[in-house]
Amino acid sequence: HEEGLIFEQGQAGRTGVDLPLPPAVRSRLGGLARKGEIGLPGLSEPQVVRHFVRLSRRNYAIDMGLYPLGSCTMKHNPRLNEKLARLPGFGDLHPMAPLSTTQGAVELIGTLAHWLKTLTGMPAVAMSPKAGAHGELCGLMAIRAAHEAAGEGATRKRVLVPESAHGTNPATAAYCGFNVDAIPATEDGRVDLGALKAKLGPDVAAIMLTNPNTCGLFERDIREIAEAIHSVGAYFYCDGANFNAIVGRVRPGDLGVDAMHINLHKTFSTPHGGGGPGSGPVVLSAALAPFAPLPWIVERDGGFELVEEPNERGDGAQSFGRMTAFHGQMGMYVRALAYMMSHGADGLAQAAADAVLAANYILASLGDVMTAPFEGPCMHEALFDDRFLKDTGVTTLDFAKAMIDEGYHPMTMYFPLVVHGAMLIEPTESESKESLDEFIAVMRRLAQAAKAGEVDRFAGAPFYAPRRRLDETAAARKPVLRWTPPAVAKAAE
Amino acid sequence: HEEGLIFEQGQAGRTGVDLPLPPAVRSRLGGLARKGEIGLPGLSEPQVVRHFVRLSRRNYAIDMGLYPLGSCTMKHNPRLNEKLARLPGFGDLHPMAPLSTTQGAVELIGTLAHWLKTLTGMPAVAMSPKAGAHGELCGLMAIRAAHEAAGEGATRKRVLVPESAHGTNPATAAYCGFNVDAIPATEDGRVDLGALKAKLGPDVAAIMLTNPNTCGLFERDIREIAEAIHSVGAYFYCDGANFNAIVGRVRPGDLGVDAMHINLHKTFSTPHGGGGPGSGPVVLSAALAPFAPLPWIVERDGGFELVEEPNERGDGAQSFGRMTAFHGQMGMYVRALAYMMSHGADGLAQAAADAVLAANYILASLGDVMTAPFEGPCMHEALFDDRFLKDTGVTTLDFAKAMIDEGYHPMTMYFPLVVHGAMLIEPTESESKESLDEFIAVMRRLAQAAKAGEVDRFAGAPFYAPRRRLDETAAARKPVLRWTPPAVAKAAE
Amino acid sequence: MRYLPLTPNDRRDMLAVIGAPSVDDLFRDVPAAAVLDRPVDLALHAGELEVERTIAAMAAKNRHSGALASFLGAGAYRHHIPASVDHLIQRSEFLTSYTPYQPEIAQGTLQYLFEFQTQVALLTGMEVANASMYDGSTACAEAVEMARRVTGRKRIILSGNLHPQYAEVVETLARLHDTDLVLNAPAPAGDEDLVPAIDKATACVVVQYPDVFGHVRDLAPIAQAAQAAGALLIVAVTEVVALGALIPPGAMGADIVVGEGQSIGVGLNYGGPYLGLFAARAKFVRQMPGRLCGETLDAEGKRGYVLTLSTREQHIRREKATSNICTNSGLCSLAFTIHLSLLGEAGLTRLAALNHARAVQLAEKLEGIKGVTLLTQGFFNEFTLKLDRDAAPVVEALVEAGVLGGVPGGRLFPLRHDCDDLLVVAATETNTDEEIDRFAAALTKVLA
Amino acid sequence: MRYLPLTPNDRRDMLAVIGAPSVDDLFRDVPAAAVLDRPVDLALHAGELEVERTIAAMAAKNRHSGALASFLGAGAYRHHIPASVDHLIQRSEFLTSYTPYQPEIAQGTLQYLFEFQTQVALLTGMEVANASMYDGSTACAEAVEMARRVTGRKRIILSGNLHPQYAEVVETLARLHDTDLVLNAPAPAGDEDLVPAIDKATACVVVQYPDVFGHVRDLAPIAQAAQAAGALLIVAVTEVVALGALIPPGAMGADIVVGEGQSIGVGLNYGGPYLGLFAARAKFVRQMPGRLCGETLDAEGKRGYVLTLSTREQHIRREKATSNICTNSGLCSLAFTIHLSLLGEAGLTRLAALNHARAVQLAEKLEGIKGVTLLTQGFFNEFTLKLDRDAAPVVEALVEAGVLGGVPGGRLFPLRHDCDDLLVVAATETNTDEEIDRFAAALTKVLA
Repeated sequence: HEEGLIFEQGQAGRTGVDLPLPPAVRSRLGGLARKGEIGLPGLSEPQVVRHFVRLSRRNYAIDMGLYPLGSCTMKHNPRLNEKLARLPGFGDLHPMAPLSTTQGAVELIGTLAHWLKTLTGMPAVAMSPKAGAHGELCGLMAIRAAHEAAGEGATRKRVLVPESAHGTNPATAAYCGFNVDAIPATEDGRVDLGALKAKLGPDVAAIMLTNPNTCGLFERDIREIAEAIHSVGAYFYCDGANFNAIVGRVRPGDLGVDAMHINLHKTFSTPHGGGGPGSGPVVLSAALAPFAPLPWIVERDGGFELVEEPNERGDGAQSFGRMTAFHGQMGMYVRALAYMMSHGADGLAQAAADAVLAANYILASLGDVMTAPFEGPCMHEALFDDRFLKDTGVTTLDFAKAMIDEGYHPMTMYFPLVVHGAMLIEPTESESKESLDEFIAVMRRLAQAAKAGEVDRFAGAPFYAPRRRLDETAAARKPVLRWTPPAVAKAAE
Repeated sequence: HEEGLIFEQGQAGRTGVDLPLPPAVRSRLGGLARKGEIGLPGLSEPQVVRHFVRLSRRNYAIDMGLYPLGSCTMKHNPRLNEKLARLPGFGDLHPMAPLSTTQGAVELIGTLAHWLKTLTGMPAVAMSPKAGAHGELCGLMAIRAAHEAAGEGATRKRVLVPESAHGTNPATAAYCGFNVDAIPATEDGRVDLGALKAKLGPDVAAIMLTNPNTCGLFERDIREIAEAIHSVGAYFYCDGANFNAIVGRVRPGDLGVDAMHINLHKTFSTPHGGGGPGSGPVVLSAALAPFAPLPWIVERDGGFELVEEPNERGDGAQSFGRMTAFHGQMGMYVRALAYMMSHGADGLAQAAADAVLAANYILASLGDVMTAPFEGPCMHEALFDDRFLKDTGVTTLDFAKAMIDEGYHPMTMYFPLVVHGAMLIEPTESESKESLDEFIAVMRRLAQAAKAGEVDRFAGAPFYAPRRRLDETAAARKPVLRWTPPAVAKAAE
Repeated sequence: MRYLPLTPNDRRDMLAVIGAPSVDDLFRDVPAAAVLDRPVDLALHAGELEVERTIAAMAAKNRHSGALASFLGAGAYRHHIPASVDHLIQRSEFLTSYTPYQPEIAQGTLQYLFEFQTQVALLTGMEVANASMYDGSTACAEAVEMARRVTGRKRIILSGNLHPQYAEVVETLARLHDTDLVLNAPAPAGDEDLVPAIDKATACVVVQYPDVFGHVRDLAPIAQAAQAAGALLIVAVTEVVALGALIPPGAMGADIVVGEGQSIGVGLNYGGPYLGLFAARAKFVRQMPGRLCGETLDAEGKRGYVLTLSTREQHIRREKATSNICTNSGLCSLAFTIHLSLLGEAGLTRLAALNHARAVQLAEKLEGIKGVTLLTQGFFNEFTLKLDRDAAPVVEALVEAGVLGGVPGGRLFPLRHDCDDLLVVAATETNTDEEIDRFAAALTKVLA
Repeated sequence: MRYLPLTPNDRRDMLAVIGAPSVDDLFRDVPAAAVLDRPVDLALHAGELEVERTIAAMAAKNRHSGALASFLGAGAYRHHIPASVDHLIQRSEFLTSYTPYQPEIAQGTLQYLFEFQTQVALLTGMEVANASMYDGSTACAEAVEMARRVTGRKRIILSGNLHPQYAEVVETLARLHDTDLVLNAPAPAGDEDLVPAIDKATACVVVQYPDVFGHVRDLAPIAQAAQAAGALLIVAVTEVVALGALIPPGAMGADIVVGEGQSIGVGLNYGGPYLGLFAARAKFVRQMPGRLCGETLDAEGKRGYVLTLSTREQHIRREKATSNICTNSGLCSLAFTIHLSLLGEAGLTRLAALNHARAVQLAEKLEGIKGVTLLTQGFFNEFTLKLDRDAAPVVEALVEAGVLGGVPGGRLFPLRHDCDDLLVVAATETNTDEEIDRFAAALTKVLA
């Protein structure tokens, strides 16, 4: 069965909801009543349910198997968190309801903020960013506001970003009006401290650094980097995408970080949902805290207050503004807090340890058949390059697609850019040893097959997926971004 | 990936729940504290979730596609019903809670009872039977009690059951201490009224008849049958498995029925759940009502009362007893009532009409490539026999298994027994015309392939299922009904 | 209407293919007088919002266990069920599938049934278990019928401390046959001796463990006496969590163990759907009621599962079947299997220890109250208090204080009055210190 | 701990394979002084029951919309969401999957994104739509940035009746660039004229439809003026259900339409997660922010879907990207797609008609109350009342009567005080006759 689009299943007059007839009233639509049809298809409830159940079965998911996407932290998503986020007290709460009726919500946001600050060793947190990239923007805007407040807004225009950074880092810096200056990596996959120092100057606004970095390595010189950055009056923005590796064991505040976003959908397991929603609160140093966006949570008299606008107490007076309507990702806050409380201080540290252990186990177990670009232990992700595929005719992409036929989602590939044909594997702490061993065995078999010259198995992969390889070039060349009724489409030809 | 048993994934000390340490108390287990291990495996939550998600993906389900199981009524299961059954006011309600705290539950049972009585045109209903077969037992026990009350318990030992009856009917009659006497069918698939009359006598306790019957046909002589049965002082038990065909359009009470169970999991769509739970309330005529099992719902003073034991008002004085602890399938009641209220009197009648229409559409559309044993329109299921497979080397079983490879669940086969190689197809009212057309096209192709001699395609089927055909004979010869630790299993050899 | 995909156009086109002038024509075999000419006298169709409002209003009239401090047991127990259980059983592939008669596309259901059977066998200490019955009470009645088949005898001895509604169900079914039913009087103090009644005519003895008053007792002497007489010992367990702390009935010689599985994964549900457990000695397997799932191989030699020994069942054997049960408690057995998989050995034993500890704490609080005597000395998570007055009004008074304080003896045994002053009280892991204190304070006040 | 599968034995065995003496050794690159030697000062791990108790206690402190009669809108609307929506989005395959970068095993996600894009384009009357943004306010700010890119101009004109928090978000981002931002004063009476301000330096005009006070206005004159000046018209829709009843912005000449999709499928959630809608003319597609899903063929010629035009996106284009957005509102867009599929043409138009009728009924009840003036004459499901006093304390007083009676102007525009006597009131299909009567009676009493 090939499942058509809902538009191809529709029939006029059919519907999947029953609504009462509207009471007869005098229409007051100001003369703007819609005239033509919208063009939406009519389906019954059984059809809609079956359509989406069938579609879902064409997806891979963490609930189905290991999801070794480096940097994405695909870990177990507890259903307790889903249940709690749906409590009417949160799910059915209006963002503009009188604050007297939303005290529990404010308490929850405040409690989560307390956990985030304590885990990072930072004095403040901006809760409202909607995702990691939004958090990056928040951090850089706070940095920009701080420089402006110091009268240096016009001169500090350069942001240092390592070559290996997530694409969001340079995109964010540019979006924020900064010039991006790339820092090269050393042979051992870390920021070149010498090169970094050589780039410092009074026009530097900040550095954006991921730690553990995107090679899966901890930046050993992190404190020297922070010191050097601070010595020229610039700020240290840390990309928190990899916080999962160190949560509960290392506090970014102790490393000299000024701002760091936390992907609640990575470290604290709010589900990725096929691409979102996420949540990206940003912890801030004392220097940056006054510039945080509104709304704010303030702990006062043993309780929590929500500050939506600058108030007479001075809260928010220096805030750089507002990043989103309302109060941020409440639904994600509930899930993240439930996750944190379930693990506790001890469990989060254990989770980080297990994540790092699992990655190193993979690195060690595959070291003889695949090639790792760097020496020494990794943090929570194991990085390989494509040297082991040299002269086999198999590319990193082919190798990744062949994993699909073995029942796995591919690893992150061609990232970080500093490693040729990179393959970045993040098993997370959610996998059992049995699961890791099964994965390792499959990867070994694939590596051996590639070396044995079984090119067809790779070049044509996947063979056993809902679709064979899709023509992405054709999709981009003449984009078809929506369904059009056949008659209209034909007429347009 | 081959998903092992949970026992093969366990490790000592691991658990998927976190429970606090019990407070230290003096044990008062009466010296019977467990000594050895139970032998349960230890799994973490991520493992358990993934295990059952993976298992689920090896099932077919109505949410995935048409489920043409005749007599089983696999129709759409609305999620609203699931949501309502889980309201804490029902889901978290204790059966022995003081009745002052469960008034809403009694009201719901009473409301459902009112709907059932109104739809069937019967004056009473016994709510507690747990499934259809349990309902049959309830009905026959009421009949037995009525005969006993009339002093004829010892003499009325014979129950007439048509050859085409569901297996539960003779099993129930036997379980209830009756002797089963089969009635033959006519050429046109109905009870032979003449043969029936010839079997009547003072020793007959009841007839058990399904209507529409298991050939998917309405018993035209139903009122004559009822009259004949009543004329010898026996009762008419109607198997309500096929009530879906007539609900809202025909009331069994108008046909002379004395007792009929209603499968809430068929006509009123409480989900089958892979084999249960069901619910089988039994509507009763005035003659049988006094003998119904407790507990009872009594409408009194505009409200509903729950009668758990014979009371001073005389409720339950002649009750034949109790069929189950507590009050029956509350969770199913909520779902069924939500289903009924959603459809309403108009929607239920339309559902029956659509179910019958869909079955006749299949019967008409496949009549030229498959063979139907009986003339004329069917009710909500279309019956075929295996004459069209004659000399093809393909059996009904092969044909059914080949449907799996086309993405369908097989139809009911080899039932009813009165038709050779029977194939009983019940599409229900939940299928769209597009879905029916797709199914019809597949069935046509299969019938043509069988006639074209493509035997291998059938004999080996299914090829594209989680498993090929399973060896049921071996399973029954030396039953392995549980997992045994490999060491123990080996020692036992 | 949202559930009906056919449009008026579809219906017209389909009738044309059929060659029928109208849908009414398809009902031509129905006697004309019996065809309704208008909808029955019930409400017309309604939207989700309206249906939800009506039914939620009924739910809101109930005072559910989570809204009060609940100490109710007597055959149904409130336990915390992990959120993942309810999530998983609602997967379309489990919730909306049929009985796994087509094993090639039902391995999901079949494999968990095999796991379920294994879990039940392990818990009860028995060799084999079936794929579920309706609930504990009907499983108990089926066990008695099975004992009758196995022994060919007609004497059935029921402990007086068997849950009285279980006893009623057994009695109701037993009346269908020529039966010699011996139902002992309740022994709230736990001093019942069943051994003397067992004789060569006895088919079975049915004992509850822990019993309805909460007592635990060593079953080995009864088992020995029964087996010496050629009778079977049937043990009924209404609180299956107890088997995480107690010696299993199988280890004490039970021949059949039945149980109510509701405590693990299923929830209270005002009494249903629940989950009947049924385990027995392997030698009786062909006499067992209900479905059985067995391991086998497919045509390619891969391990798989099928429903087996169906020659015991009604759809094959018709009037020769071992019971008439067809639909069972499939989805409840899945909930049980998932919850018990989450618990595992470590979790279940801790859960059981926690339940026992809570009950001990509660007993220690309550037994000191004036007017209260604790009758149960050895117990798991439930015990019986003798009050200085009728317990039913005490329970009603406790509700006012926010406490569901137990099941009065008069609710369990309404037709005899020697139990009216008894109160059967249970505690589980869901009860907090505060709730226990609240109960003790409220009971003190009510009895003062 | 329930979420961590590794056992102490596993950890030991894995370390042996790695050749490391301890897990701490794997952290050897971390400066020693920064490694914590004990857990941070937070609670230790806790079971489900404990976590649920704590968090449910917080939830219970809120008075949610279902517990009162709610007439709150102002950018977030309470609608009934069919139960199947929440069921379907929780399927593991949707909930726990990643962004569909591997299309062969993500066709489920990709196909619904394609359906979503089509739905959004149809609703807004635009040619193309993206695969979602964070919410309406950020989508609005992204639209302004896009207009700047498309036109190369720096003047941004914001209607004074744009939701003030949307305006704040636009302003906050605009400050990053050399911008000439014109923010009009609110016009609660709906008499704002934007045309005169549009000039050749204007990049875009941003108008809300219906606006924050509920007014609907013909956008065609503004569109014509903008396009004549080479500027873009951006239309923000905060109540997307309105598009079931009103002429779509695309039909009136909008260049970009952004919206908040929360009303369909998503729910209130105290403000998030929500769903940003973003639609535009096809000619701007390569300037659009966010993900796009496109149709293509696979190697066997079968139709399939992929993320496309990713050369606009940060993971490919880095500092040259059209925005920095990465994670978006995937699961919310699924909820929207499902709910709107259920509604369909017939359902959405009926739903919109029902909302409008409810609002008209409410307006007719309220406008007769002494001290109340209805400012909004043409509206969809929301309108503004001018009271004879400060609205905030009135709202607090209404809560006492069980009514969430609207959003006070002072909550929306806290820094100016000319809106303090305004009350923005919405009605939807969830409001009953009784609730409308309750509101009218309570407001009459409070204002008496």
